Amino acid sequence: MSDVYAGLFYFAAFVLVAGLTNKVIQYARTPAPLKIPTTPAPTTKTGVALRLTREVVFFESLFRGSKWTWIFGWMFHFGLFLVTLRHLRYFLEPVPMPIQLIQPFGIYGGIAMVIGLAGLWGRRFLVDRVRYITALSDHLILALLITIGLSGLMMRFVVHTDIMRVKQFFQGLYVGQVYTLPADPLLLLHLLLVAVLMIIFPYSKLLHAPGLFFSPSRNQVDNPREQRHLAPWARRLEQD
Amino acid sequence: MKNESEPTNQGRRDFLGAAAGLTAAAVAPGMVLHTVDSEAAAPTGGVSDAHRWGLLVDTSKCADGCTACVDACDQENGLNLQSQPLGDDELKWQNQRATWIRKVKLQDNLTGQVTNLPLMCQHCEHPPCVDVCPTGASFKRADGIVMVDRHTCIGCRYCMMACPYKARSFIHEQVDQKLTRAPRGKGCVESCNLCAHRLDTGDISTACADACSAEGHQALVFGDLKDPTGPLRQALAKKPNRQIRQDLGLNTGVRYAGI
Amino acid sequence: SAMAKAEEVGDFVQPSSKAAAVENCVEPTEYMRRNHFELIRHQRDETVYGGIRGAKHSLSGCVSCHVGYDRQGTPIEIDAEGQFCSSCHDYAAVEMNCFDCHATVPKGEAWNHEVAAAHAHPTGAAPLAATSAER
Amino acid sequence: MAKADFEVPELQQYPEIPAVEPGVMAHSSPFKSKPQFQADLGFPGELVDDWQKKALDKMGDLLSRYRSLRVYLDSCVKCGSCTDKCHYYLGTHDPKNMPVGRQDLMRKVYRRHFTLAGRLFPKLVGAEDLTEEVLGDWYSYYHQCSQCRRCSVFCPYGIDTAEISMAAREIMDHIGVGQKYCNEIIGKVYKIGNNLGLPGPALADTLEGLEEDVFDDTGVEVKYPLDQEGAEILLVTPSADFFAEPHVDGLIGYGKVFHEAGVSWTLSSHASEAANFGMFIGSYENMRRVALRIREAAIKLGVKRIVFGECGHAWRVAYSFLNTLAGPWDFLDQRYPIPQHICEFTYGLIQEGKLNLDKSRNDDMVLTYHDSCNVARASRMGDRPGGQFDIPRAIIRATCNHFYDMDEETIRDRTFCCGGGGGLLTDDLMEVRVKGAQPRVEALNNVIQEKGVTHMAAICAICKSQFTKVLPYYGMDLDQIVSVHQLVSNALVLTGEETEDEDEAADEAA
Amino acid sequence: MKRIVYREWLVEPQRYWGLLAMLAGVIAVGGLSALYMEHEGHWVTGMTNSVVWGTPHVFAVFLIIAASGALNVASIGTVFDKVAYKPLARLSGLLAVALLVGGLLVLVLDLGRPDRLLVAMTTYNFSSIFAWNIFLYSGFAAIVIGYLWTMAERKGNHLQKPVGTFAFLWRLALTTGTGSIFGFLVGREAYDTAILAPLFVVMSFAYGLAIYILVLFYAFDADGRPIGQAMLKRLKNLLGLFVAAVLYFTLVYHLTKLYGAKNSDIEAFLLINGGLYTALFWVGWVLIGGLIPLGIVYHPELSKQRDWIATASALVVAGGLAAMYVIIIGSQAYPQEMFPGHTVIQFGAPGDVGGRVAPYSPSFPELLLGLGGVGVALLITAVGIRVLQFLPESLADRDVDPHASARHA
Ligand code: HEC
Ligand code: HEC
Ligand code: HEC
Ligand code: HEM
Ligand code: HEM
Ligand code: SF4
Ligand code: SF4
Ligand code: SF4
Ligand code: SF4
Ligand code: SF4
Ligand code: SF4
Repeated sequence: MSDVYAGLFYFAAFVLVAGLTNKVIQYARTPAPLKIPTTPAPTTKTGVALRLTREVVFFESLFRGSKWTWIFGWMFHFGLFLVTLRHLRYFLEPVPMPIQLIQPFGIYGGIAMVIGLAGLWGRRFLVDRVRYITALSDHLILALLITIGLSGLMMRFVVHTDIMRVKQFFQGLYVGQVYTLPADPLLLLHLLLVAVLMIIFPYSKLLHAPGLFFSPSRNQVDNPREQRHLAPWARRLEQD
Repeated sequence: MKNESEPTNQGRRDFLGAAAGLTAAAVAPGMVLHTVDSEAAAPTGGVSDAHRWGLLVDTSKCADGCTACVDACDQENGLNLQSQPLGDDELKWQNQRATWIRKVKLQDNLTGQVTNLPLMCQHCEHPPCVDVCPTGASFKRADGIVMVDRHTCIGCRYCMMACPYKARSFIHEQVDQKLTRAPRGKGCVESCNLCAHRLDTGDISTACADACSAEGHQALVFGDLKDPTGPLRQALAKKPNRQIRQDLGLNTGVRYAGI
Repeated sequence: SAMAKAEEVGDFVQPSSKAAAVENCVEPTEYMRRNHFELIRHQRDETVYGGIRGAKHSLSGCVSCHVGYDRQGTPIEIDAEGQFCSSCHDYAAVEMNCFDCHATVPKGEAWNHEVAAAHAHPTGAAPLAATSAER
Repeated sequence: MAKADFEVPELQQYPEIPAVEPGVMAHSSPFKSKPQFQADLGFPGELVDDWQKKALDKMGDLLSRYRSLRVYLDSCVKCGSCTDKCHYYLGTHDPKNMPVGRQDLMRKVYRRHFTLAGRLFPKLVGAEDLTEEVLGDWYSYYHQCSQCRRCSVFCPYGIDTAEISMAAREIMDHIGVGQKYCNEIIGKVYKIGNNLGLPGPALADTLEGLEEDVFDDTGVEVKYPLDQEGAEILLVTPSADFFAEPHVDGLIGYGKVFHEAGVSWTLSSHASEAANFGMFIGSYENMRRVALRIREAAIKLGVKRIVFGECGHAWRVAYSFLNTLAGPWDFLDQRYPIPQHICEFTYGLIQEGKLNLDKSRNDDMVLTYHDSCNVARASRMGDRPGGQFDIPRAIIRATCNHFYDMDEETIRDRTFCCGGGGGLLTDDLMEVRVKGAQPRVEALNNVIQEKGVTHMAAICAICKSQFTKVLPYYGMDLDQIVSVHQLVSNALVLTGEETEDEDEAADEAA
Repeated sequence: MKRIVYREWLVEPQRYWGLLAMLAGVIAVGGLSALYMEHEGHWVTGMTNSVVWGTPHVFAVFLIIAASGALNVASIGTVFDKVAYKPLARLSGLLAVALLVGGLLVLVLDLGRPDRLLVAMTTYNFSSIFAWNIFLYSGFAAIVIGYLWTMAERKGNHLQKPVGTFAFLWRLALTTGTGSIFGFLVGREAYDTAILAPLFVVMSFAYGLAIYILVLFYAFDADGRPIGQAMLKRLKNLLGLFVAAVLYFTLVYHLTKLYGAKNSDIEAFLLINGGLYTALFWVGWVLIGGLIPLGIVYHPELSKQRDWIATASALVVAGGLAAMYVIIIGSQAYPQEMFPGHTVIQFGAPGDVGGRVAPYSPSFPELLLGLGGVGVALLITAVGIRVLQFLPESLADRDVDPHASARHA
């Protein structure tokens, strides 16, 4: 069992990293021939960095667009963020101070994350416009995440697992050594789904995370009059 | 005095049972206890409302200049292990360090007569500290001892505001040295618990009363207010006594003779 | 690192502690690993509210059995780096604030442990020295 | 009230988000472009044989050339934030007019052919082949998008449906399925110099007429020069300004402002059009070709500055793309923004106190202001973000006494499109235009009811045309829409102008 | 009737972000102070076993009662159907929530063990008014948010009146509850009176309104929105009324205390020989927080000027803080009476005070923590009015109450 999971995680990590790198390189390589920031837009690079930060941290545009989605969406993502930080304790040795301090908040994050997901999912049934645009995959991703969250919370609050062994297992993977993974069903479920998540990440709508940073309507500086902006392929037109 | 308070006690017991529901629930009846390790002493059977512990202070016997009870309590409960934080003002520290029992000296405004007495938590039957505590950390055990569950105390200090006897102390500083039997840490409130750890192990005594006797003053009598034949009830019957701020109707477990 | 010691179950136990000489923990080791904190938390309420002391899952019991000793035979704080509690808790970054309040070495022991026996007076003079029977 | 063979939406006091009614607008699509118009732009005349493959190839090509397209097709999480933001959805209730619904028409094809998940599990991720039916939907619904970018404001990733509908139109053009209105007009620009096909002499004639009118009105000789070499400023303005109401009142206003500023200026018959429909069809090449006419005119006339008249998407192309498409502009005077908007120009003069404005001359109007979508969300004026909102308002406030904004959710960057932008300003799309105007007209109606507003000012030729046409459907007057520079024109007291007020003022002073 | 149009706060980004940065700075300093106090323990504060609640409580209680008072403006509009107050309602609700959050944060960070907040929120002792207050507070926040929703969302408009009325009743309960925290302390002379609860209610009216006025003026000033003369008059009259009521109840409080003869000592302490506390009472509570603002508000000329009304409001706030200081700290400093007819010569170890007035001097971290709470309240308000539509477009008389302005014209 431990061997299977070890293999699975090597594979998942490879897919995640390779797939994502590939995607990011593709985005970065594709030119943006025209200046199309949604205005009013910042006129400096710092301004753009701030704008993106606000989008990433507060989901500013979503806030303006839909308050309910924002509440649940933000709860979910912020929860996920805290959970991720908390989870670093399994992957780092020694555990850095900030990660130690964040531990208790990670648990609240886990709860918030599941509530947020439930809200987002509910909306897919209740709002007719959203129901119309929802594909099966949208439901499945939500189901996946919510199951990961619930199994995690179950381990935290109801059926405890042997954290030491879990960490040991992942520490071992770094050096190619397979330690025994505790054979707790919840843990195995949790980890299986996490691996699935890692594998689908580069091939699904989860690409929105890197996508945001490459969105021209958000990441461009509003200075077309001051600076000529020319894509390589457009420059070739000029040489004709 | 005795006749005045005891029936009340009896009558209120049912009410108490309800009020101290938490307490009752925590005393898991029929708990199976194992002894794994030969070293661990046999655990005790838990507290019940068959007793109500109390003290009688005979102020006439309390000696001027004596602080044996205070010192004994400090040692028993590790209070002497507190240390003044570097840089704290000496007088402020005296007012910040935890004190479970204090030696009080009074002068009668009319006669000028001086009285000495030790003042600690009075283990009220209707403790204001318990009434106000938001989390229920201040609680009264079935045997009448009022104490703080320092695992749920949030350090709001409302109980200190409520106690008419200034019996409680807040731990203002980090505590490095502590005894196994007397855990103590920054940010919680504590007060005299009638040496509960002794009672729980079957020893009917408190450190302060023991110390007073050891000094030969016998000013403190500890015992069960519900045991008509016990030493406390006998002593109470012998001497007229009252409660401090009797007007508040708290029916304290600590009584004073001679004030 | 702490992991080096953790090849086998039971390796967190300090060789110098009493536990090293004992066969078993208060519950099976696998169980203790996953649930020890539930046990002591439960015990805590029974002690504080019910006055039940010296029971199987008492924290002072854990400390007295698991605390390690140096060559001179003085106990080492159980939450010190690399000592029993910390060896796990540091590794897994689990905060443990019990020792904000609780003694990290058996000190003065609980009233019940050794002192109670020596202190069998119903009332009256008690040898004060006994109450602070430090190890 | 204008007659309609469809149901005109009812106006309400508060916006209502409609329930979806799938397919109700499937019938709406513009006339197809004729082969000759296609040829002018270098597109095949009619549907090519292996159109599916060609279309996918073109899509692949665009994916590799436009980061926006690639990222936008990948990133949507179907959050739904944009669903109730498009005026065409609000007015028509057709879910394919929800921005994400519109995007999905292309996204499902993208997923099927360009993503692993779509190739392996098409059903799961909603991927579909590019069938004839899908192409039909494309033609219908990508011509029910005015490319106003309102959706991009609310999308957490800034997904701009306009980019996708532009790409779709470009792909369709490349397989021979073009839209008559846009492509015919672009052809006219190539041949004659402007959208309306007004030849040079006709322009000169019109301008002369204007000069006479102004002189009659004010007694001041304000010039409206054409093709004057050596002028300092080249004014490029939408051709509607040359004759249609209320556009022409705006042009009169520009002239008066230049006159008061004391700068020499000129129009050009070669670049007699500010609009650039190349943007609407998503064709970089055509957009560039149109833009280059301005460069040519500027070089030929030897001007030092370029100023654009009131037109929304023209200003987007000018502000955001002109430097890219037709730059560098190193031969112009670098002390001024290149190009400059006429509002920036006028505002500057107002700031310097160079214009004598008598607000009371506009007292017959209570105004509100329509932020044209391309100005609001795709460009800027002045040197601070948001200048595009503040500068026109500042001009209006300086020229009239009664001004009220419409509801905050419907102005500034949240403004509702007039419903006629993006190449939809054609009679064969009347239903969409009327229905799409509903949210804007509703907000207008509210300030009419509550604040007694009588007129709405705008700075876009398409908005003005659209409203004059559409307002009557809602029981309003077509002349309730005015140019901002019409207000300036009214209020501006020209130097040397004889007015009764001045006489009075002189009396008072005495 | 005209629809009231609300717009986001449209100050320039530099000003807005500058303000946020400043408030964030204040909050950060407050946060660091709290961290310092928690890390070191409370010995670094002025607090002792005698004065157990210090400056943070002064701020916290002030903010909390001001929170319930701030909601008053909305209540007048909704519950008492005063049309002219309707446009003020949204800001009133926002401010109420913001002040409450600020106050509670201070309260929580001053706990001995703030890490056990979860304990405080999951275990209740229902006989404790303090625990009830936790419900009152969180309920208040929830109800006000619901109330705001009924104001903002058209589908909820018809619920506005019932929800508003409920919120009003709740807020009365809340201030009464806050007042009762002190009223229940039988062991402390100064608090042991029923008049404390109504006193807190009128204080909340006055302080809440004063803060409301300051925030309203600043926000309107910053993006150039008009406030009509009639509106100014209305607000300042209301302020005058509340301040007068505070003075009246203060008088009643001391009279009842003096009447109960055994309290004459503490009365003498507060009114005559209490040193700093006496000074704060007369100069802060009565003069600065009461008489001077009354003078301004009823002055025929000054009362028409916006700046003077703002000044009066600021004085009321300052006076309010002084009043809280006297009530909370003064009453703890005064020794608890345990042995009537006796003088306490010695009370425990030297330095431990029993019979004497307990010393207390606020330490910097305490003060900064309190100010941090104020910063949090203002930050929430600033962000709130910026991103949501809380502020009416105009409070010019003709927009607010067309009939009234027609009458005046
Ligand atoms: C009788 C002495 C004794 C007492 C009392 C005791 N333990 Fe243990 N404990 C042991 C022994 C022996 C082991 C090692 C068992 C093994 O090697 O399998 C152990 C193992 C453990 C382990 C697992 C360590 C590992 O290496 O995986 C934990 C956790 C633990 N104890 C916690 C506690 C706690 C918490 C308490 C208090 C409730 C406690 N123990 C009380 C003797 C004791
Ligand atoms: C075998 C490793 C190990 C040892 C040894 C160990 N712990 Fe733990 N302890 C853990 C782990 C892992 C957790 C966290 C479980 C979780 O988060 O689900 C934990 C949790 C706790 C908790 C609960 C903390 C919380 O925030 O919920 C307490 C209390 C605790 N341990 C006390 C102790 C004490 C006291 C000792 C020493 C006597 C000790 N532990 C020794 C591994 C250990
Ligand atoms: C703020 C101080 C404080 C903290 C922190 C604290 N305790 Fe305690 N604990 C006490 C006090 C005081 C007692 C003794 C109560 C009594 O004697 O009635 C006690 C008693 C206990 C007891 C019963 C006595 C024994 O030794 O078995 C247990 C078990 C216990 N605590 C567990 C814990 C655990 C587990 C933690 C950490 C999660 C913890 N405590 C944290 C103060 C604290
Ligand atoms: C930079 C990081 C990220 C940003 C800025 C971001 C932002 C957003 C936003 C704004 C939404 C739309 C609102 C919503 O529906 O919640 C969204 C949706 C979503 N995000 Fe993220 N996200 C990020 C990272 C991630 C990651 C790492 C995951 C997954 C592990 C994730 C999973 C999702 C999912 C599943 C949805 C769709 C929710 C639904 O179906 O309604 N996001 N994200
Ligand atoms: C390889 C990666 C992961 C490992 C090894 C892992 C392991 C664990 C373990 C052991 C727990 C139990 C914690 C406890 O008992 O205290 C847990 C909890 C949890 N996990 Fe994971 N997990 C992983 C990835 C994830 C991911 C990607 C998510 C979210 C999408 C997630 C969400 C949660 C949540 C919400 C909890 C409960 C709250 C908490 O304890 O933090 N986990 N996880
Ligand atoms: S030990 Fe006895 S005599 Fe001495 S102070 Fe205490 S009570 Fe008084
Ligand atoms: S004396 Fe004080 S601390 Fe003790 S029970 Fe009474 S009120 Fe509580
Ligand atoms: S300080 Fe602790 S015991 Fe006292 S009232 Fe607050 S929570 Fe209860
Ligand atoms: S009974 Fe025990 S705890 Fe209480 S004062 Fe006496 S020695 Fe101290
Ligand atoms: S760009 Fe405008 S018209 Fe097109 S989908 Fe978006 S909102 Fe609708
Ligand atoms: S707002 Fe953006 S991410 Fe959300 S559904 Fe619309 S296009 Fe997709």
